[in-house]
Amino acid sequence: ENIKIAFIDPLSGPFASTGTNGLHQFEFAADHMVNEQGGVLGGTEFEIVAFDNKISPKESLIQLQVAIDQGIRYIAQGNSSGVANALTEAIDKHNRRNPDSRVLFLNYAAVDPALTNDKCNFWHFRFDANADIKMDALTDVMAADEALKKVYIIGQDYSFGKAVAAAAVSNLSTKRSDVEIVGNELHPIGKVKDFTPYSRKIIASGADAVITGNWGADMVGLGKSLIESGYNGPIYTYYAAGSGITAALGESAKGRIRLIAQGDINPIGSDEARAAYNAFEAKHPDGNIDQSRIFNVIGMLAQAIEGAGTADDVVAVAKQLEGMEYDSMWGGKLFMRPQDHQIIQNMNVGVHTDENIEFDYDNSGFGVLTESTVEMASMDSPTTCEMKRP
Amino acid sequence: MIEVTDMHAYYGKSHILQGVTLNVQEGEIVALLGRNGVGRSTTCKAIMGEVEPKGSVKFRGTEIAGRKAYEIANMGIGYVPENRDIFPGLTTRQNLNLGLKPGQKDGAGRWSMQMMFDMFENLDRRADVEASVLSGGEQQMLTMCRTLMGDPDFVMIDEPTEGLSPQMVQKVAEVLKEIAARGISTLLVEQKLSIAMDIAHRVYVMGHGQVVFEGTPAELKEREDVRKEWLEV
Amino acid sequence: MSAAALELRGLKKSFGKAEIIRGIDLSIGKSERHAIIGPNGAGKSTLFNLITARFMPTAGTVKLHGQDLRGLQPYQINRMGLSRSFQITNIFPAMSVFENVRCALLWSQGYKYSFWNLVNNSRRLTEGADAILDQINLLERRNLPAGTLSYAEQRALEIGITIAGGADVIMLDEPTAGMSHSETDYITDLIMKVTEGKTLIMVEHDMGVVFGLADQISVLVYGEIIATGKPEDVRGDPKVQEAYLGAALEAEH
Amino acid sequence: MSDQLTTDPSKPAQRMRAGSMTLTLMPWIVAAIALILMPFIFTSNSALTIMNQMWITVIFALAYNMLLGQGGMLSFGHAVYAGVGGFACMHIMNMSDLFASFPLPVLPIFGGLFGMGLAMIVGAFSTRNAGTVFAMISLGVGELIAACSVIIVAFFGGEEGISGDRTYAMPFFGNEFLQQIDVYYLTSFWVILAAALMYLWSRTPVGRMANAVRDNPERAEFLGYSARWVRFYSFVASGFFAGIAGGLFAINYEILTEENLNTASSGVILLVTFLGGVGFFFGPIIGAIVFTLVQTVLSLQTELWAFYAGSLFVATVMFFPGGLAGLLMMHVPVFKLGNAKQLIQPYFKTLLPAAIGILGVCALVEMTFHYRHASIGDDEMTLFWTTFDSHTLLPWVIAGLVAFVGISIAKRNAPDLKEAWDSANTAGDAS
Amino acid sequence: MELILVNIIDGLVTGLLLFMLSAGLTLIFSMMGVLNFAHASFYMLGAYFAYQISIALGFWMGLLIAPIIVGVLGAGVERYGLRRVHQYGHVPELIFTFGLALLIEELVQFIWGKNQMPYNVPDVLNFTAFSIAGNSIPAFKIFMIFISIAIFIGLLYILTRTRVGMIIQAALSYPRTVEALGHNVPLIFMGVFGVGTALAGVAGVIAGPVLGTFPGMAFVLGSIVFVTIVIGGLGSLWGALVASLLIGWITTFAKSYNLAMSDVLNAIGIATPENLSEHWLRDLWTVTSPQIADILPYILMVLILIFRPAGLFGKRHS
Ligand SMILES: Nc1ncnc2c1ncn2[C@@H]1O[C@H](COP(=O)(O)OP(=O)(O)OP(=O)(O)O)[C@@H](O)[C@H]1O
Ligand SMILES: Nc1ncnc2c1ncn2[C@@H]1O[C@H](COP(=O)(O)OP(=O)(O)OP(=O)(O)O)[C@@H](O)[C@H]1O
Ligand SMILES: CC(C)C[C@H](N)C(=O)O
Ligand SMILES: [Mg+2]
Ligand SMILES: [Mg+2]
Repeated sequence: ENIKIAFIDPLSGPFASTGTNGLHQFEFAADHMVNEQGGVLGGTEFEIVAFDNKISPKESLIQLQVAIDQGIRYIAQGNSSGVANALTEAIDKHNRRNPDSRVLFLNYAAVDPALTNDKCNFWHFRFDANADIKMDALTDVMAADEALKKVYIIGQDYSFGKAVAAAAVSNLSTKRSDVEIVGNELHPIGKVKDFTPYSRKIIASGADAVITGNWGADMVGLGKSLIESGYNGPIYTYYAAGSGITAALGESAKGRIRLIAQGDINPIGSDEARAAYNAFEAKHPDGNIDQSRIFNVIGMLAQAIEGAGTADDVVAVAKQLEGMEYDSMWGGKLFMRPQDHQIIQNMNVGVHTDENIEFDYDNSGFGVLTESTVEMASMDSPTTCEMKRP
Repeated sequence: MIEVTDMHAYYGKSHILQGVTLNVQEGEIVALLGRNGVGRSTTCKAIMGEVEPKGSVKFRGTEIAGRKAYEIANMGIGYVPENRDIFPGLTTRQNLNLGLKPGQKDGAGRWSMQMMFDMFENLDRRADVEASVLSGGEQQMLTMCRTLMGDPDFVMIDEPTEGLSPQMVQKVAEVLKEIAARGISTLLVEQKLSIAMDIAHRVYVMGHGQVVFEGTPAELKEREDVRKEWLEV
Repeated sequence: MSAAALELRGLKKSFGKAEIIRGIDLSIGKSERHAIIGPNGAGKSTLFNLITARFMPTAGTVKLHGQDLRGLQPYQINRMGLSRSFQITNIFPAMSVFENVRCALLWSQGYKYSFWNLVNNSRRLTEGADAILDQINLLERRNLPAGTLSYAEQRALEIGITIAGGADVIMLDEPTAGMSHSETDYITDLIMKVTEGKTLIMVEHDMGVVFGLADQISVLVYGEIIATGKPEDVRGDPKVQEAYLGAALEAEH
Repeated sequence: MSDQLTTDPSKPAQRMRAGSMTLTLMPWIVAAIALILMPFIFTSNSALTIMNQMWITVIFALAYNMLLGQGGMLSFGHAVYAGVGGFACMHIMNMSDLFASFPLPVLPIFGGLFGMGLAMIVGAFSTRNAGTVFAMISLGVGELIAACSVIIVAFFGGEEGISGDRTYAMPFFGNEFLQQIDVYYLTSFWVILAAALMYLWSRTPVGRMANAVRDNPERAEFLGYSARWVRFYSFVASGFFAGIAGGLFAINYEILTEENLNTASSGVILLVTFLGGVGFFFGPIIGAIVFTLVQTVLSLQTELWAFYAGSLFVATVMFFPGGLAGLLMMHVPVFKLGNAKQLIQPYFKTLLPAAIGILGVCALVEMTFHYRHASIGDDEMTLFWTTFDSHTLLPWVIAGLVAFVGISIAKRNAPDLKEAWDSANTAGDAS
Repeated sequence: MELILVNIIDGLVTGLLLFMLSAGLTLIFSMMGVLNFAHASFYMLGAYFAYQISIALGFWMGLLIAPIIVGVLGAGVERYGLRRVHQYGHVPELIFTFGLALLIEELVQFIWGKNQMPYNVPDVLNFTAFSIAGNSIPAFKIFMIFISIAIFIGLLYILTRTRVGMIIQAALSYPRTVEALGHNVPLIFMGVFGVGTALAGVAGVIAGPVLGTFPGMAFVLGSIVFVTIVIGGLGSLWGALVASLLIGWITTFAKSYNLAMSDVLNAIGIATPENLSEHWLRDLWTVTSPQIADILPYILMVLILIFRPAGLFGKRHS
């Protein structure tokens, strides 16, 4: 019997592209890192079971229930903190009400800080740096730019976008109180047809830099329109890579887009990682590894299951994950902080360029080149999490 | 001109026409009589192709059963429906204009818009108002004129005098004669016996979805039994 | 003169520049059967529409049982006991013939907008509707959708709906148009019967019906009433002869 | 333009059959027993969740059909009434004192009241007209309220929505509704109650007049009824039942989000209702069941579920304009004539090959999809419990053959079916 | 001040793009009564086809050929789908187009996948036409303006100089009668639907490079095109134009200026309540114009429908 991981993310609808790309990375990582290495617990393989939640909280809850019924004990999800908030709460309730069929929530991308603060629970593990950690690292780079005078913050109107904006404001005010925030606004997620008016406003405000957490179509739209409208400063982003975004921005954004992420792609973190990436490319010529943390999820889960000696007792597995230290093939050490189940790792700031790129995105020749690294970012950052353990 | 042989027609499962046979000759006015609901209107619709006919309908020797309504119309058959079907949103003039066949110019045929206005002074007065607000009688006139605009060689007119004032009824009778005078054949469905008997060359009486009597008005006058049984007069 | 059932004073109606009703004064007494005749386009239906608030008058007043109808909606007027039929058939085509009539009974039987009564449970409704259907000879067609009736049957249903509510002022716009002679006779009798003791206002081009039914006749020509009176008087009036009846009268009788 | 978008009752798709609904208790008792027995057949929690979802959709779709089928009003924003009802219930759940003072099964009533309240406000101006004007106002108001959900965070909770915990209600005979099965029976109780009430509503004077106003608002006015008020009452009642559905949603999922309000949800309920058939009271029930199955069960099987759903809708409107209910009801005369037996064999001979052929086509579609989009080296695919290599010829030949043969047999036998159908519909020749 | 000028141009571009879509829709909706929910899907097809053609034959051939293909597809949809459904009434038609929209989106994903296509502005037009205070106006936008105006003039000619409009309007109420007068109604319906969808195709070809060519592009446009033609008044080409521009400008300006509700309320003399964060209306006080920019057209539509149900330029209504 395989160890099944339910992948609950959008596979249809407007956000399908991000979800599908994530699924491919999960499937590949499970095969490459576990199954082809002989499995865990002496031969048990990982199996990724895909569930399409159409990015709807309601659908996610139905799929969660279905997954649990199929005997699945591990739930992976990442697209949209909105869904993650619904899932973590549902899982908490489910585990309380049904001690016999408890599940773990492996959050690989939903980075709303609340998930590891006020809304934290024992079942939720986040394998991505949260919005605060990322912003901390990003603003370190920005603060170093002497010429920076005016910053414009723009983001999607939901928990994640709000978290990014709040973090940007607080970080900038402590690190560079001389920098003026000339704009701070949210736009509806996934609904803006044309970003031109926003770009005009940004240009008119005289901003030297733009900060945005936008992802998916919202990132492409904003990026393209800013550049087309004549903005020529840097854009500091969270998710401006892969899933067609790199190709769409292309030459025009060269050296202008800066991106905060974990894991080293260019230059690659290790030969092991290079081999993995090449194998992935061979399998998905049109795909990218733009969420290398997915490999960390698989690797750490495998390690935890081995450690617990069982995959069925999720409490035991969770106990293993808590405080786990893990060497990532993408470079650096990972540490799952036990207080809040937030992973701590090196954060990289990279630039969108076509120089020195070994692994490009979207076959466009462009990719993200690491420019600076913050080691074990926010290791000691505070958390309001009051973890209740079973 | 038109030759209908053993025509059947259905609405869903109900068998309305059960073998109608009739013909209209060149330049003839033929009246189709019968009680309410025997299927006179359905006969017209079936000839026109609005209701699917089974059997044979020949127009000038060509089989037209099964053709599309607009093809039949373009062959020279006109139909004035009983429930008027005025096009709302269009003016009287535009309604008349739509009577013209594709590509046909006003005045090119036997009739012109001006003649219509001359004939029915009511329409002239209301030429440019939205036709759906016309009075009942005016709508009746308009429907007839609209069909004539297309210059048909054979027209089927379903109850043209319904809702018309006595004076207008006379007027319509004259128009019908005028139509015949211009060499157009007419199949007239009419409730007012007096008129039908007056202007028709021949009459058919329908009952139970079939033709039950055929003859001249004079012959019908003599057949008390037919009138009793099928016309209830 | 007893209080009139319906009283029109200085009624006018224009559509844009066209003045269709040009000042009508008319009073129709209780239990009177009053026919309005006139050439096509004279404004008869418009007059009906003014009375029943389908149109707003440009000027003048309409009084029903002495009460001014200004500003009232059609449904309010109906509730005051006035019911009308339409020249161009106006029924509920998708509902069964029976339901058409039953709907016409609902308000008059006091059901209003209630949602605590079930219509099927009321014998009075069912029997009432069936009685009407019987009168208009449509009992056999009871369960057919009204839209599939033949033209004349729909006309009959139109009358059935109008008389169903038992209004005391009934207005019929060309009730017999499109009917054969025998049906016309039948409907004439029916109208005679159901309007017993009620006020009837009727537009009709069939002179047989008009003279058979009416106590009073008004002749409307170009928006004005040129004559009102007893049938005999109107028939003899040369003005009427010229404007409307013409030779037709002779042909008819 | 006002009369363009009412359901046109003279068209077969919309005809609400007069007299086709008799006041017998039988169907209700059967339904209730079925509801009680279901969990014994489908025991898993996910089945319960799906069934809960179904019953909620059933109530919502029936409420929607009070407008569309019975009242001829096409709404593009009906989700907001369910949604607002649900949000209100969510807030009540979070008011611990109030919530602890009554048992959970009562909660949907509050949802209904809030849905109704909103419907009264909106209905005050939107029911003046039917047709396009009504439809477009409903669209505008729907968009407006959906947009408010991210703006008025205090009530709608922004993009994340509002969540709560149903177990804090006063225990209901000791039950705290911890398990899905408890919620299932609560929902089942409500679905029967709400459906019965809505059914009865359609038999009341206002319910009947709603039909009349749909057919011919003007004539209804001349019968003493104000078309506007009749529409208003239907609208408000529909809002009430939609709110009940929203309340049940709140209980079942314990979360409400923008998604409960947006136009996509409003569109879905329109599709669901139509799929089932607007002309029959029970139409929306079938629609809700079928659609929920497609959406949750089929989407587990294939990524292309939306493609099949779209095909289902298109095929339904093209070939069965009366919806699935219309399709069923077509057979009533056959049964009445006692000729149903005559149909079994022709059906078997035509529909079975047709179904197999369609499955063959689906297989081809799936294989094409797999061939195009599966990652390189990932040639294996599993379809109908068989695993094979999509890059070899054999499976294509098999699927193609199945599709071709199935459909040609069906085509060949179709005339026989038609004949049998006609004869089964003709009285008297049952030998 | 300069920003105003820039916004006027941007709004014009947005509005005219909307117009290209609503022109086709108003043609179909007002003439055939079909609330074509798949209209935006044809727009999407236009963009995808143009992208595919532009790879092989360049942008200009795409501009020429893609709308024709879309139009032919549209005509096919009318011929083999809608025509059948038409007899059942308007709501089934609407459901049909709903289903169609779903199918087209799935089909597009089936063929082209889920990612955004690299469909870009052609090189000849890929330059900055001029700049206003640091804001560049791309030449492509100027090109869009010209195309839309050309379409407007062409349509106006067809509608006012031919009988097609009249025939279709008549056929809406009594198709049988119109046919009995000798008009080939089915052919005309098919033609109108084809032309309407082809127009949507043109809009797609032109908007694709600017707004992105991805499977959700139809959904994003959603119902705004309906709002446009309803505000303008059904059947009025002028109305569609005016409403499109109005919406283009309103949304552009609302997004470009951060006007807060509190400013507005303060300006009309309502003071901001103390401790706003506690206030139950706090969300209303903090609303800003970009937040509500996209729902302004809906608000406008509801208001117009309440007070003038026929729309701005609509001809008739009781
Ligand atoms: N669309 C329809 N569906 C079903 N039955 C219909 C339909 N149209 C007409 N019928 C039926 O067909 C029969 C014949 O109708 P038709 O209209 O031909 O009668 P008619 O002789 O013209 O009578 P009338 O004097 O009333 O116009 C009637 O019994 C009518 O009920
Ligand atoms: N809404 C309107 N707008 C403009 N003109 C109208 C309107 N309604 C009616 N008319 C015109 O007013 C005149 C009177 O119409 P009305 O329907 O009252 O005539 P009528 O006396 O009932 O005639 P008939 O005997 O033919 O039914 C007609 O010429 C008609 O065209
Ligand atoms: C997949 C990610 C882009 C999701 C996003 N970080 C969120 O928290 O919502
Ligand atoms: Mg007839
Ligand atoms: Mg009249």
